[in-house]
Amino acid sequence: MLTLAIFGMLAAVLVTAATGVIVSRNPVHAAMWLVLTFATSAVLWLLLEAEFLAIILVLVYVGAVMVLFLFVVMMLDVNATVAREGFTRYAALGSVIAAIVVGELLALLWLRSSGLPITRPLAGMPDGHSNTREIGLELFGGHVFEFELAAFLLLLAIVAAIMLTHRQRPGLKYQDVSAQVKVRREDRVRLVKMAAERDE
Amino acid sequence: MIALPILGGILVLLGDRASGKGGGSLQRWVGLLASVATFVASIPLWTRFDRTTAAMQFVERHAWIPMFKVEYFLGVDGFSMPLILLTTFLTPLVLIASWDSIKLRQGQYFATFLFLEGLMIGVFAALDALLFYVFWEAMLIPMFVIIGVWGGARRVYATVKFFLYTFLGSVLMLVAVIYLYSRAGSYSILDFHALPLSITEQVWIFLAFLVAFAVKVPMWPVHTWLPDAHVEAPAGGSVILAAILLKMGGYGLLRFSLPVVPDASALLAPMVIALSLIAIVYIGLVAMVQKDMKKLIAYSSVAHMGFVTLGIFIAWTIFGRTGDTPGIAMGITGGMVQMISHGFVSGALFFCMGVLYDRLHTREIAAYGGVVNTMPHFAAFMVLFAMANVGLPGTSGFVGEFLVILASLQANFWYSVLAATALITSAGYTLWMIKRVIFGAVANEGVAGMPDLNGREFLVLGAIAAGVLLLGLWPAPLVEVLSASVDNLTTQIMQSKL
Amino acid sequence: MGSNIYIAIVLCPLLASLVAGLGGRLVGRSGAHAVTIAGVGVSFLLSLLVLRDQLAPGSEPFNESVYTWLVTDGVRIQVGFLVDTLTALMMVVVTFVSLMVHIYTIGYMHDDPGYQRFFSYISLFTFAMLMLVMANNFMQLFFGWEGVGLVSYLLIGFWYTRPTAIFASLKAFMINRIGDFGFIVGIAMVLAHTGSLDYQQVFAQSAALGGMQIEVFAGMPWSVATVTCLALFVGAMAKSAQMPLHAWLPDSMEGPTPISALIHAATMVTAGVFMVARMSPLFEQSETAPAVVMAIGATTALLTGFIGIVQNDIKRVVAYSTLSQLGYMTAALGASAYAAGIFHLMTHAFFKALLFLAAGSVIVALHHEQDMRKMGGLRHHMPITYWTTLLGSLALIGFPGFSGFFSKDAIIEAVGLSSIPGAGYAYLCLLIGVFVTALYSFRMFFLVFHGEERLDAELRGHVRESPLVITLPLVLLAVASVASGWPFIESVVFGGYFGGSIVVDPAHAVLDELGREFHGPGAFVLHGLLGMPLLLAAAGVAVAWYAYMKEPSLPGRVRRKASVLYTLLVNKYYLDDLNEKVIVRGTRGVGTLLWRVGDMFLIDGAVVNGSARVVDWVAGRMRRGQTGYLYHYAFAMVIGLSILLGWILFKRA
Amino acid sequence: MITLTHYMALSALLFSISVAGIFINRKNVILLLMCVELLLLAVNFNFIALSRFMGDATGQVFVFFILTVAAAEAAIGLAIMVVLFRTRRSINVQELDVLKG
Repeated sequence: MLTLAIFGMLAAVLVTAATGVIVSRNPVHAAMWLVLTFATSAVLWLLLEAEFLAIILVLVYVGAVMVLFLFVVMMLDVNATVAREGFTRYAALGSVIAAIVVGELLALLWLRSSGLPITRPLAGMPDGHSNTREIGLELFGGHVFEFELAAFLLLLAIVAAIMLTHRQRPGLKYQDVSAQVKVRREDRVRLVKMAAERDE
Repeated sequence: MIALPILGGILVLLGDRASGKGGGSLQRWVGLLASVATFVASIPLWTRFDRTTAAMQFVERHAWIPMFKVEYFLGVDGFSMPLILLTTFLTPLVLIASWDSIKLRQGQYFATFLFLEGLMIGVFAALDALLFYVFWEAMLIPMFVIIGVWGGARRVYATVKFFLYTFLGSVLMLVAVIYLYSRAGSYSILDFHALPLSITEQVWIFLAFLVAFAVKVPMWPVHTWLPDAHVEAPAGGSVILAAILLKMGGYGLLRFSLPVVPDASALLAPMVIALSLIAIVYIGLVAMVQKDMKKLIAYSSVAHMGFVTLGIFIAWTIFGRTGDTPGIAMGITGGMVQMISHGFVSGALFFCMGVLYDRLHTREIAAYGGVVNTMPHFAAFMVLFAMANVGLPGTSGFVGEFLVILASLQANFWYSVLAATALITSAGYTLWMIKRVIFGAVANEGVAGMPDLNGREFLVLGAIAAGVLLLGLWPAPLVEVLSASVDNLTTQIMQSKL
Repeated sequence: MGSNIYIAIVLCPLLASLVAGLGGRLVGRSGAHAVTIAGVGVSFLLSLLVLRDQLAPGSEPFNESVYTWLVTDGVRIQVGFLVDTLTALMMVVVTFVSLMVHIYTIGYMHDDPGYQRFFSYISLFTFAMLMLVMANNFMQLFFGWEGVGLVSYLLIGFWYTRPTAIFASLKAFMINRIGDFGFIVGIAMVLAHTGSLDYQQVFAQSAALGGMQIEVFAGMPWSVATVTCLALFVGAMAKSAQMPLHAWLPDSMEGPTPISALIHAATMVTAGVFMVARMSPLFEQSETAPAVVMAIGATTALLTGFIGIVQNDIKRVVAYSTLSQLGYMTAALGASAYAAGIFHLMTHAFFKALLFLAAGSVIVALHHEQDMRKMGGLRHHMPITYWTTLLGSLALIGFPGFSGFFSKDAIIEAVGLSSIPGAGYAYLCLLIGVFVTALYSFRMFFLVFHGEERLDAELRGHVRESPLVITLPLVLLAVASVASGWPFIESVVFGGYFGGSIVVDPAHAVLDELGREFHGPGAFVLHGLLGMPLLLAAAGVAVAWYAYMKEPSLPGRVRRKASVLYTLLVNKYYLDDLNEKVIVRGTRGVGTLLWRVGDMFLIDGAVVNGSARVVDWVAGRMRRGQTGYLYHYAFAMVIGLSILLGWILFKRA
Repeated sequence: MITLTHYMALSALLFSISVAGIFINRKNVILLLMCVELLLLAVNFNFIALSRFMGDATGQVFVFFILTVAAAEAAIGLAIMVVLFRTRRSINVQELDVLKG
C-alpha cells in the first residue's frame, strides 16, 4: 500500500510537471518543469527497480541535456510574450484531442489486457540482484554491435552539432589545413633563370 | 564487357573532376578508347558464336542476392548477340560524332554514353529477370540525363514525358516479373520459359509485359513520347535512342512475352497486329505532314517498328489459319532484321540531322533547301540513308520489310496489303523531306555557307553506310545467326502452356 | 559456259559506275566516260556472245545461283541468273541502247558540271536493268526493279536546282512506289502459295495456282492466279506507265535527254512488259488478268496518243508516243501475244531511243530550246538528224518494211484474233491508235524540220549539225530501227524463238494462229499494204501534212471549235490535277488530321497530358493541406492516431 | 499494489500531454523539442515497465539506446535551432513554412 501511495504521489507530480512543461509561458520555466518531470520519472524508475537507468536519466538528462536546453534558451533570447501568443486558442482543442487519445489508450489497455496476468503485482527482484550488472551483461553480450553503433551515433551527433553551429567570423585568423596540404612548390618558390651577374 | 564501358565512364568522369574545365581532349580520347575496346571485345561474340544451337552461349552466372535467388546471369543467343554488336558498334560512332558538337561538359557527356552502353549491353545479355529489370531501369537514368542536360529548348517536358511513359510500363513489368518469380521460384528467364501458367495468368502477365515493351518499341498509341524525346535530344542521344533503345521493346517481346506466355500471345495477337498495322499506316500518314526533320524521322521510326511487332505476332494467325508454321520463322526473322537495320538507318539519319543541326541550328525542313549544292558528300550519304529508310532493295531497310510483308500474306491478304502501303508512305515522307532539304537551289544564306562533311563525320557516316549496304546485299550471315534461335522460339511458342 | 560471264556482264557497268562516281578528280571527266563506255561495251559484247550461245541449236537456258542472299523458314532466297532466249534478247537490247546513249552523252552533256555523276548514274542504271532482266527469282527481280526506279529518280532530278525536275523525280518515284506496292503483294502471294521465289520452282507449280482460290473479300473466292497476276500487273502498270499510273512519264522529261531515251523510252519502262512476259506461265493461268491487261494497254495506247497531238514540247510528244507504244505492248501481252509484245519492245527500244536522241540533238543545237513552236525548217541545218528522225518516225508509225511495222502489225493482228473478253474494244482502240500515232509523229516532224523557221532571233544562223558523238549513235540506231524487223519477225514472233521461256495456253495462242497464215516477211509486208493499219497511218500522215504544212491555220480553228476536248487533252484528262489536288492533298490532309487530332489532341492532349493534369489538379488540392507548419502535421498525426486507436477498439468490440 | 497497468496508464497520460504540447505550442521550437523529450520519456516508461513484467533486461537495453538517440537528437536539434535562429532571427514555428507545398 505504501508503494502504491508513493506511486500515486509521484504520478501526480509527474503529470503536473509535464503539464507545466507545455503550458508555461517562459521557456526557462518550461525547462525547469521538464527537469522536475525527469527527476520524478527517475524516482518512478527506481520504484520499478531499474536503478541503472534511473541514475543515467538523472545524469544525462537533468545534468547534461537540460543544461544544454537552458543554455540555448538563454542564448537565443526569445520573446516570451510572443512565444505564447495564441496559446489559448489551441489549448482547448489540444486538451480535447489529448483527452480522447488518453481515453482510447486506456480503453485499449483495458480491453486488450483481459485475460492477461497484467493486474498481478510486479514481482520484486531477489536480494543481491544487480540491475546494472544485468544490463551490462545484456548490453555487452548480445548487443555489443548496437552499442558500438550508438557510440558512433553520439560521435556523429557531436561532429554534426559542431559543424552546424561552428561559423567562421570574418577577420578571424585560422589555419586552412587543406590549403596547406595542397600547396605545391611552384606556388611558393619562383625559380628565375637569369644571366650570372658579374662582379663589377 | 558490361564493365568495360562503365569503368571507362568512371575514368572519364574522374578525369573531368581532376582536369577542371580545360582538359576535355584527354577525356574524349579515353572515352573513345573505352568504347572501341568494348567493340573489339564484342567481336568474338560474332566470330565464336555457335550458329547451330539455340541455347545460351558465353554464359556467366554468379549468385547475387541469394535470399531471393537473384543471380548475375548473363548469356547471349541469336537474338541478343546481334543487338549487342549493334550497340558496341554504334557507341564509338556516337562518341566520334559528338566530338565537337557538344560544347558543354564534354567529359560528362562521354561518360554518360559509356554508362548507357554498359547498361544496354546488360539488358540484352541479362538472363535473370530481375537483373534485366535492374539494367532496364538503370538505363533510363543516363538517357534522362542526356536529354535533360544536353537537350533542346523543351527538354524538360520531353524528359519527363519520356521518363513517365517508360516508367509506367516498366513498373507493370516488375509486377509481372515478381509474380513469375513467386510461381517459378527463381528469376531465371529460362525457368520462366518452362513454367506452366493458366490462361488468366498468362493474359495478365502478357498485358503487363506488353505495356512495358510497347512503350519502348513504341507501338501506337503509346508512341507520343518518341517524337518529343527525339526532337529535344542531342544528336548522339537521338541516335542511341532510335538505334538501340527502341530495340529493347522488340527484344523484350521475343525474350519474354512470346516464350513465357504463348497462349496469351496467341489470344491477343490480333490486337497487337491491329496496333502494328495502325502504326504502319497511321504513323506513315502522320509522318508526311511533319515540318520538323527529327520529328519526321521519329515518326518514321514508329512506323518501321510496326513491322517488327507485325512480323513477330503474325505467327499465331498463320498457325490458326493453316495449322502449320510456314512464314512464322520468316516473320520473326524479318522482325529481327528490321530491328538491326532500323538501328543502322535511323541512327544514320539522326546523325545526318545532327550534322545539319550543327551547321544551321534548326531542324525545320523549311529552313533548308539545296544542301546538295554546298555539301555534295553529305547529300550522297543522306540520299543513301533515305533510300534505306524507304526500303530500297540492296539496303538493309529492304530485307526486314520484305520478309515481313511476305510472311504476313501467309496470315492474311489484307495484313500484307496494309503493311505494303508503307512502301508508298515511307517513300512519301522520306523523299519529300529529301526533296526539300537536299535538292533545289540554295535556299538561303545559311545553306550557302554550310561546309561539307569533315573527316570525322565522313568516317561515321561511311561506317554506317557500309553496314547498311552489306546487310542489304548479303543478309545471310545475320539470318544464319538468328536462325537457330528463331526455330527454337517457333517451337516454344507453338507449345501451349496450359 | 560458267556463270562468270554473266557475273562479268552485270558487274562491268557496276564497277564502271563506282569508279566514275567515287573516283572524283582521280578519274576526271574523260576518265569517267572512258571507263563507263568500256564497262558497258564489254557487257554488250558479252551479251552478244550469250545471245549467240542461246541461239545455238540445242542450247539450254542457263539457271544458276551466284550466292545465297538469305535462308529463312526453309525458303532459300538466292541471287542468281536465269538466262534464256528472252533474257538474252533483253540483254542485247539493253546494253546496245545503253552503249549508244553513253556515247551520245559525251556530246550532249559536254558542258554540264555533273558530267561524271551522270556517267556513273547511267552505268548504274545499266547494272540494275541487267539485274532485273537476268534475275532468276522474284527477290532479285524486285531488286533490279527498284534499282532502276532509284536511278530513274536520281536522273530525273539530275538538275537538282530546278524545282520542276525535283518535283518530277519525286512524282516518278512515288508512282513507281505505288506499283511496287502491288508488285510486292504479288510476290508475297507467289511465296505464300508456292513456297518459293525461284522462277523455276514457281512456274513448275503455276498450274496449281489457277486452281487455288483466295477470299480477298469475304464470300468472294477468287482465283489465286488472278489476284497474283493483277497485283504483279499493278507493278508493271507503274513501271511501264499504263493508265492511270502513267502520269510520271511525261514529267520525267525534266531529266536530261539521254536519260529520256535510255530509261524512259527504251529500257526501264519496258521492264513491266518484260516482267509480264516473264511471268507468262502465271498470267496464262488466269482468266481475268489478261483481259484487264489488254483493256488497260489498249486504253493507254489510245488516250495517251490523243494527248500527244496537243503537246508543244518536243520531248513530251515523244514521251506520249512512248506511252502509247507501251500500251500496244501491254495489249499484246493481254492477248497472250507475248512474243509480239517483246518484239515490239525491241523494235521500239531502237526507234524510240533514236527519236529521243534525235530530239536531244535538236535541243542541243538550239541551246536547250524544247518548244516546237520555236523550231521549224531545221531540215537544211541538220541533215543527219533530219534523216534519222524521218526513219525513226516511219518505223514508229509502222511503215511497211520498217521494224515498227512488223511488230505493231503483229500486235494488231493478234489482238484482232484474240477471243478473250474486251478484245474487240482493244482492237478498235489500237486501230484508231495507229492513225493518232501517225498524226502526232508527223506533226512533230513537220513542225520541227519543215515549214518556216520560227527560231529566236539570236539563234538564227548558229544552228548546225551536232558532233559525231551525237550523230554516230543516231545513225547506228537508225540502222537498227529500219533493219530489226524484217530478219527477225519470223523467228522471234512466230518461230518459237522463245521456246520454254514464254508459256502460252493453247486456248489463247493467237500467235500460232497468226503464224499459220504467215508466209515470210515479204508476204507479211504485202499483206500489210492492203491492211487497215496502213491506210490509217497514211491518213494520219496526210492529216498532219495538211494541217501543219498546207494549211497552218487549221489547227487553231479546230482548237476553237473543239475547245472542250482541247482543254481536256491539254490538261491530260485532269489526271495530274486529280493526283495533286485530291490524292496527294487528301493524303496529307488525312495525315494532318491524324496528327493533330489523333496524336496531339487525343493521345497527347487527353490521355497523356490529361492524366498529368488530373494528377496536377489533385496535387494542387493536396498542396493546400501541406501548410508547412509543424503543428499541423503533428495535429494530423494525432488525429490519425486517435482514429487508428478507435478502429482497433471498434474491431475488438 | 502497483501493477503494470498503472505504469502503462501513466505512460499513456504522459504521451497525450506531450502530444497536446506539440500542437498547442505554435511559437517556440524549443518547447517542441522538450515535448519530444517527454514523448520519448513516455515510451521509456512502457519499455521499463514491460521489461520488469517480462523479467527480461532487453527492454531496458532498448531504453538505454533510446536515451542515447534522444541525447543525440537533442544536441543536433538544438544545433539546428541555433543555426535557424542565426539565419532567420526567429524560432517562431508559425514562420517556418518552407516545407509548404
